[in-house]
Amino acid sequence: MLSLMTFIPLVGMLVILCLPKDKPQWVRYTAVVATLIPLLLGVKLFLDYDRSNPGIQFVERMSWIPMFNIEYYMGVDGLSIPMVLLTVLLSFLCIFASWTIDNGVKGYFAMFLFLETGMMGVFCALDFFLFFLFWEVMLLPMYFLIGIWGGKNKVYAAIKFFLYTLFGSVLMLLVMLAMYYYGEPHTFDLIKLAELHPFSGKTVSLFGTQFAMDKIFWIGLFIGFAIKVPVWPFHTWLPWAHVEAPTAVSVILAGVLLKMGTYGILRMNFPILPEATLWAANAMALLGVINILYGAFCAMAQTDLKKLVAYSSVSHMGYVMLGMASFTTAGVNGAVLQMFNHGTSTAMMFLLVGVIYDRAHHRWIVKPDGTRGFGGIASQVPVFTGIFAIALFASLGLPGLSGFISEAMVFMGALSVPRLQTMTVIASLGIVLGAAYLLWMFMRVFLGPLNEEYKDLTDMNWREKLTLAPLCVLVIVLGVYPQPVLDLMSSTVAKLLTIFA
Amino acid sequence: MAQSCLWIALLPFLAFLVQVSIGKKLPRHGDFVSVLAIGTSFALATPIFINLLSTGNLYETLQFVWINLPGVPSAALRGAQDFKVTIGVLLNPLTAIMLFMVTLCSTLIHLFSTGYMHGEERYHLFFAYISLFSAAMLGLIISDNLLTFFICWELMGLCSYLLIGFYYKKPSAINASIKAFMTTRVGDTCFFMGICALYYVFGTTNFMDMYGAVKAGVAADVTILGLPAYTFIGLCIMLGTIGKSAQFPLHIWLPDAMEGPTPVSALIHAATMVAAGVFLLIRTYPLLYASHGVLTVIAYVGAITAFLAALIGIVQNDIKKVLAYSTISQLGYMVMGVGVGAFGAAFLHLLTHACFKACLFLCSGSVIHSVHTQDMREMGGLRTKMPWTFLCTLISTLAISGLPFFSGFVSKDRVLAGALAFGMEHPAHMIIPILGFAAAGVTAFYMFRLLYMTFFGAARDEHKHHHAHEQPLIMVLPLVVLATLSLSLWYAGPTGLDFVDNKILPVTWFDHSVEAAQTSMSIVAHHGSEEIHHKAHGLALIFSLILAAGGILLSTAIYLKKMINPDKLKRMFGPMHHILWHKYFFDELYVGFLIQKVLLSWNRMLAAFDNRVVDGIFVDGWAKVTMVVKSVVGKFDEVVVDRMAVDGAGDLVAVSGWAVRRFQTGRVQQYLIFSLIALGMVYWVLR
Amino acid sequence: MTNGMKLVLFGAEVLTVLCALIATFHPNVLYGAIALLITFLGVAVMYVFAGADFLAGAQVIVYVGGVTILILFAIMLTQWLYQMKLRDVGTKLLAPILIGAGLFYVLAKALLDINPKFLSDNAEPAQKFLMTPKTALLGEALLGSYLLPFEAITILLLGALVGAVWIARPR
Amino acid sequence: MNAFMTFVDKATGVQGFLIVGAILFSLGIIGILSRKNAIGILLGVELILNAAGLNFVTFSRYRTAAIDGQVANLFVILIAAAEAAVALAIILRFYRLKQTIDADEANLLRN
Amino acid sequence: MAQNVLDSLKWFAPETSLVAVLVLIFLADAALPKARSTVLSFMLGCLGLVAAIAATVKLAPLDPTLYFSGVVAHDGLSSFFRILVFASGILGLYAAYGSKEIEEKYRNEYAILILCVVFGMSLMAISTNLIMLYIGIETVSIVSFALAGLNRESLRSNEAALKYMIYGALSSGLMIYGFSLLYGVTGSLQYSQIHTALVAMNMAEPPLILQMAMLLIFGGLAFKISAFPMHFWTPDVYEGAPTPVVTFFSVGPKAAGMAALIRIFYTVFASKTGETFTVMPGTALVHGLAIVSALTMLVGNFSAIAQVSVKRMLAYSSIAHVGYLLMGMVATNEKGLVAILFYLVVYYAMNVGAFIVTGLVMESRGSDDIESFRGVGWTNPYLGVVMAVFLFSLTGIPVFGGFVGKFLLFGSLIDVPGFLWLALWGVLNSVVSLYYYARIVKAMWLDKPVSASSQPLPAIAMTTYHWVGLALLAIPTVLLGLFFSPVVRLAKASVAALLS
Repeated sequence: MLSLMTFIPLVGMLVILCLPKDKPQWVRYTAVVATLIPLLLGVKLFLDYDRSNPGIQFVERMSWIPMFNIEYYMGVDGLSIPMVLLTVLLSFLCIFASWTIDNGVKGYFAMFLFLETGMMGVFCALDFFLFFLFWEVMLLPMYFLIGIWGGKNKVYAAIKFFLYTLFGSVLMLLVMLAMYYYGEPHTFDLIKLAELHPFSGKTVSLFGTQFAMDKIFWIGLFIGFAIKVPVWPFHTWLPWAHVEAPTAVSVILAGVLLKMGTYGILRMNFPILPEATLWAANAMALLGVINILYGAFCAMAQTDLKKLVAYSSVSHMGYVMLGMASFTTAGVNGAVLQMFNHGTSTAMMFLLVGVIYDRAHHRWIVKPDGTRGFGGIASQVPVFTGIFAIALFASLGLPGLSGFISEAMVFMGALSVPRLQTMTVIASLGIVLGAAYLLWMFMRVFLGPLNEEYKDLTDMNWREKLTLAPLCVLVIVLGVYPQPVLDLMSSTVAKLLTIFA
Repeated sequence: MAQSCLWIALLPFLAFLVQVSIGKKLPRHGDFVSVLAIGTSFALATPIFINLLSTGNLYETLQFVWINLPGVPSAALRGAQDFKVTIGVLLNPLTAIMLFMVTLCSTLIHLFSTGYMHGEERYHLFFAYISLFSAAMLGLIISDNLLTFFICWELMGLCSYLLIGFYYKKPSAINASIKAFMTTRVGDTCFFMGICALYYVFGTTNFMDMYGAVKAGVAADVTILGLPAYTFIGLCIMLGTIGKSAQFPLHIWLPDAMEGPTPVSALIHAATMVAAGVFLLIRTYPLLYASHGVLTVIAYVGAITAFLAALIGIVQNDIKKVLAYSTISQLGYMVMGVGVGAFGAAFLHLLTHACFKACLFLCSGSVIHSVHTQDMREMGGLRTKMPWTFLCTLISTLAISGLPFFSGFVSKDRVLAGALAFGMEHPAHMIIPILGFAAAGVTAFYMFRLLYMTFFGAARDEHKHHHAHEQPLIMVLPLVVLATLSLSLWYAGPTGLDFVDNKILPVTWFDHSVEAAQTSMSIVAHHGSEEIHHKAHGLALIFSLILAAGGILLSTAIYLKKMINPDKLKRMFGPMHHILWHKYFFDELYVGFLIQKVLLSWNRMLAAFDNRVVDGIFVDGWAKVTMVVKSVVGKFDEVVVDRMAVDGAGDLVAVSGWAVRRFQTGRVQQYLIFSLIALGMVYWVLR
Repeated sequence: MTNGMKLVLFGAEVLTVLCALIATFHPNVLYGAIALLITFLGVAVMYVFAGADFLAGAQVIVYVGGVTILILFAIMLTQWLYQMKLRDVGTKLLAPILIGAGLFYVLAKALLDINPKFLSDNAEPAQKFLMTPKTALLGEALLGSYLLPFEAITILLLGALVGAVWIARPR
Repeated sequence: MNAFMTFVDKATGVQGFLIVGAILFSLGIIGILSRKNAIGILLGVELILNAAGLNFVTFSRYRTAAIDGQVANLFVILIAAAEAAVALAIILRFYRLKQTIDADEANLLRN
Repeated sequence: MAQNVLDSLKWFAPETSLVAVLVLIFLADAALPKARSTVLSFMLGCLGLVAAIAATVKLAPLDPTLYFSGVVAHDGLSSFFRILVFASGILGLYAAYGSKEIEEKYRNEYAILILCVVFGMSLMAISTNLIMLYIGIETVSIVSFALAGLNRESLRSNEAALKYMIYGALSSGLMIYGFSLLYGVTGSLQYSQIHTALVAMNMAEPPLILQMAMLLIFGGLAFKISAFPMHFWTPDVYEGAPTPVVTFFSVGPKAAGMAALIRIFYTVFASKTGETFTVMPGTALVHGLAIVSALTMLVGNFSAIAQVSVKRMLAYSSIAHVGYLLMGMVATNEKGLVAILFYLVVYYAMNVGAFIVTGLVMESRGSDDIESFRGVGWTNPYLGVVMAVFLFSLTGIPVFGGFVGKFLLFGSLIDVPGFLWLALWGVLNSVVSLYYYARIVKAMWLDKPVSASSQPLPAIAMTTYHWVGLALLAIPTVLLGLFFSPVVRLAKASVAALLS
């Protein structure tokens, strides 16, 4: 089933490539079908998933390149299944958000479906080689999606994104190779590696000095993932990529791609290199706190809506880092939940920014020349305002909406760890700042006297409403009752935590 | 009954959903939905209250598992064990009383709003918001744990934000709304940290479990950030209260919150939400009590707030602002009451204050609705035009001033007595009761100032006066009900002075309930000796009466009889007036300095840092890598260095281009020379 | 070897080196080419003393008779037909001489330093080898152990010929 | 006189041969690197090949007393001839196209 | 003796078929009118090469043998590289006959020269004797000079030939002088005997003369594979020579050079111990290779960044790839050898593909500048896609063969003590390489087909001939990224002889 979910978009891509050029509508509907099937399968996955089993489920495993012990090994556990569900959902919705793309329709949707394959693969792969393959596969469509269909500085953004991520992934490649060759037995099987912890206590020589092997591996992997998260100071690709990417791509970027970083850390660094993880936990938490505050401060200074949302992602991913570094039930579960919740709420934000961009063709809160950008548009677009408010409040962690639960769990977990208490208290400043920049933005964009330029602004159409509705529902429902998602992950997280407790 | 509690909270929430989704299309924009919902809630709350009155005690709980996550059972770290959050209903006497009071006030204010807000744009949304607010407030009251308590607390904050900014086209309104949200958010965040710490220390956020744990002295030796855990939690909770109940130094948002529609001011910013902070202190009292130092701090915060806010009240001309400062001041009383251990008194004051302050706000609303201004200097002589309103205002003013026969007398005296007793026991803290008494006098002064300026004297603005008229029944009725409730009759007999069992001002039903609640909360006993308390009660009664009378007389002399010219006074106390007029410069400090100067420039700096330095090093740092390489290969080139800072990508090309041009000259013999030299160098290095 | 023979050989060596110097440094390429011719002859003499009689002949025929003539021909062709100057002017000699000197220093050090199992002149196999006429030996080797290189070089010559003709042939 | 004969003794021995080879080699290198005239460069190449050939012959005589070295030299001579042919063809073509045989003038292709 | 020669001829069948075809082409050239003979020569050339491959496969090694008195070897390595060089010949012919740069009238000569070079490359790959190797190398070099100058009316082509010739002459001079020194030290020209002699010497401190010999020999081989520091000719020659010739140069001689390097390195200077090799103790040979490898990558990648001409950029990139290949040498283990062999296979497909596309763009738009690539993806989507595949593969991004190649190379080095830094260095370099490969992709896809002066650029003219050829190159480029074990197994089998 996982393979189906992964490769049906690829099939869709091939179909699209074969479609005639002058039938964009066919292309779009093909894309809908190619993402709908994985979504439906995702629902089935959600229903069939055995929540009490902490191990890998829906395993698909066969030998692929026996010479190197490389397997085609797919499966989901509690860490990956929320991400898988998020991926299929957002991919499906993004097809609709991309409906208005009208140049290079074929290429766009083909790339988009290819991207979905990559994302699905990353979350399902349990063989390091396979994982790496999918990880890199995502890079190419992303590069083109940003570079071709992006905004004004698209090329710079695309190349920056590409360079950054490639830099991260080559480090990962080295670690992967090292794990294979230094590990006994030689294997890429992540599950087996997690069971054996073959690297603790060994050393590796680099530049004539002996280093603890697991720490070197940990750092290498971490940098690779941190670039994706993005952890300060590897974050500077993110505002560019987000701002320049087309709406749907921003959604995927923020909603799914960022999570791959933290997912990777949970999937690899934690179980495979537990001692190094403990060693680095404080640093990780510190980076998380820096992310939270730094992102928030930077967001506050932005005058571009999308950039603001982009920086808010930096801030929100900091919570994930903090939660993970706590090794507590609440903290780690909260981190995974935050990955999911941020996926939905930030996706909403980006979709909404896209909606307004489609109409106004700019996103300035304050125009670069200092004049007022948007202003007082609430009266013109009440539905848009309402939905935006939901997204915004979810994003700032208003209780009753999904963001709160995960943030609360992260903080509850982090404060339960004496060594992190100071940092946690400092991080709590992020809650205040989060509210500050979001509300300030809301005020400047939506409230106050109407800027006469926008008196003809039209409210959202049905397509846009329907795109956002599922996310809205998710944000509210999970804010009230998060247990369904928590159930998916909790047993796996508990198993993960046994290593550290 | 616990289940009906659930419905009490749920009904307004359903009304909210209805209103927000289809409210606009309903007849009358659906206001009846909200009114019916809250009315039904009131109807449900009444039997519970009656039950309490008849039995004197009430204890019921209802629990659901909300979040349940397996952890590592054997973990040494507390946080790594199972994580389980139960939510539910805690119905004890405090709950019952609050439920009754809140539903009552809410119902009345809903009713009032149907008249006051009539014809407004976004009428349905107004009702949606106050329904949501009611739901949140009621949810908060019935919460049996701090987490849902906090959720409701924040939702109220949201409603407050939405309602203050209800007139969203008015810049002052939206500014006020953000200010309110952000200021309370600061407190909320601290409160939330407290909850996290509480969870860390006790492994639960449930009130009853917490009471038990505190009693057992669980984790009394744990420290957080170097503070004893109890103290840390206590301080956090206190900060939450300071934010929500607009206590010094986070009080600045409440006066601005008056930008919202007046019923909102009455409901949220006077009667209920702001009192939630006090309710929080009451709910967590056992914990605060266990961390001794915190209570004293709380007492100081309350006393200072009560006094300072009252002083500002003197100089305000906006009728609602005066009331806002008076609210802050009165909340200060309650907080002080909790701080000095007069737990019951504070709670009683919460109730009485809710009634008379709601009444005052509604009266002011009625006036504003009638004269279309909030400036008292443009009012005057409305006594005749609006007799009912005047009467109700009078009653509530007398109540707030703490005169006999009125409810304020009963509760305020108890608070002051508690404070005095505290002061007598700990003479070092005598300043607390002194501030309290001073505030009582000032309160009487500015409230009567308000009364005189609004209703007495000659009309200052003929036009407005001419148009003034009494409001329709739907608006007057709530006034009357609330005014009635401000009589002492309901609490301690018609006069409020009743000497039974050697106790002054007993409120039989209330005292019984509170005692029962105290028992269930495992509050051991109040401290200090019986004798001091008794003595303090007597003294407080006398002092407060004298001070109130003094205040009223002074006010009468200045504003009614015009014996003293207020302008002259203003000049006399010039600097003082200046300070008061600028509200001690808090706004300037926070907004003007902290936010605009410090925070924003910090942000801009960081953003610039992000653009220049971080980018410069890590992306465009390729250029630097090449620089290093280049300096090994060839000689340094200043032009390139200069350009490097500008744009790394271009520089990379420039640098490598430079290097390549340097060697790839197109002359084959030079290539050979380079090759042979390099070959030699490789050999040299390896030799 | 008699002293006279030695002196002849030594003279040939000196001549070789001197002419090589001229061939390298003389600004006029024509003189350089002629000096190179003499160098080749000197080397051929040395071959004779090293017992490579056939090679000495081959050297004379191929180098002197072939290569050098080809070079001279090219020089003449370009000079007389197109009136171009033969003198190298403004050659930059510093770096090449430094490199060459360095190389020579290292090589000389290496070559003088070796302590291999060199055969002395008087050793029996050396004398025997020196005295044997090499033509037959070479013929045997070329048709025996070195058959393949011998055949393969024809392909080289074929390719070089085709290429040279193709490039040099006027349109 | 005696000293001179000792020197001649040495110079006509194996070391003399090798040093002459080394000199030719170095001079060839210098020639290739310094000559502007493309034909001059060719002279350097021939010197180098001769140096190598001389080495082969010397080693064949003094090291192995076997024919291998001479065979190698035979091939070197043949290859030198082939190389010279192609080189001259290229140089002549260059001369025809550019009216010069100055190797420095071949700088069309560069960065 | 005669029997011996006949025996040997059996092993020499692939080359023999080449020679036969060479003769046939000569005859055809002489007998037929130009128009017909050129087609025939192409067919014959391809046929001969295919036959040679078939013969190689047929002969696929059972036991390693030396034949022709031991000057050449028949073993896995020779079979593998023979197939590679023959394939490079086919690619060279293919590229030329689809290109307008090699005019109709040159083509017979072109085919002859290519076949000569292939013959020489094959000798390089199989030789186990210094003389044999020298002849092989010189065959390749001398004929290559002519090939570079094939376009005799073009000054650029001629200049390329001139530079190539001068550079090559000096390099081969260095090498043959080095051979003579090695001969002097060991007294033999035969690899195995040299090895024995070296082992017998048992030097803790190798004599200076041996070091010089190694240095000079390396200089000559480095020229052939265009490794630092003998790489300078590469960009100029690649830019000036006709594109099909460059296409051929960029793969064939490199493979042959690597073969020669591997053979010399592993059979002469190294002894096998277990899974790894011990390189002559006391020499810094491996460290030297490591430094050369690192510098080659550096020079190749960083120079490529600044290029405007795509051919030139690809020239530098090919230098960088040699740097990667040398990492496998540094590893001195079986993994390293396998990685080199595998990488060469992938490199063939992707590099030839990139050059062919570049040639097509150059023909249609008149220049090989990056600007000429603007919007190729939009005018010719197919071309854009395959070029992107080649370039991403060259970068080393997964699902493409280039990634697996790098994966194997880095993998071979990762557990070699003391050389982890080289792996790190290689990894960093491959990031840098993205920078310039992506520029082409950017121009093709992210820019519209209008020139800088907003003139619309024409579509690239291409025929089914190119379509099929590029597909045949692109498919393996992708497939090798997904299912690489067959080739890896082949490579393993090929190096088995060196290990036994």
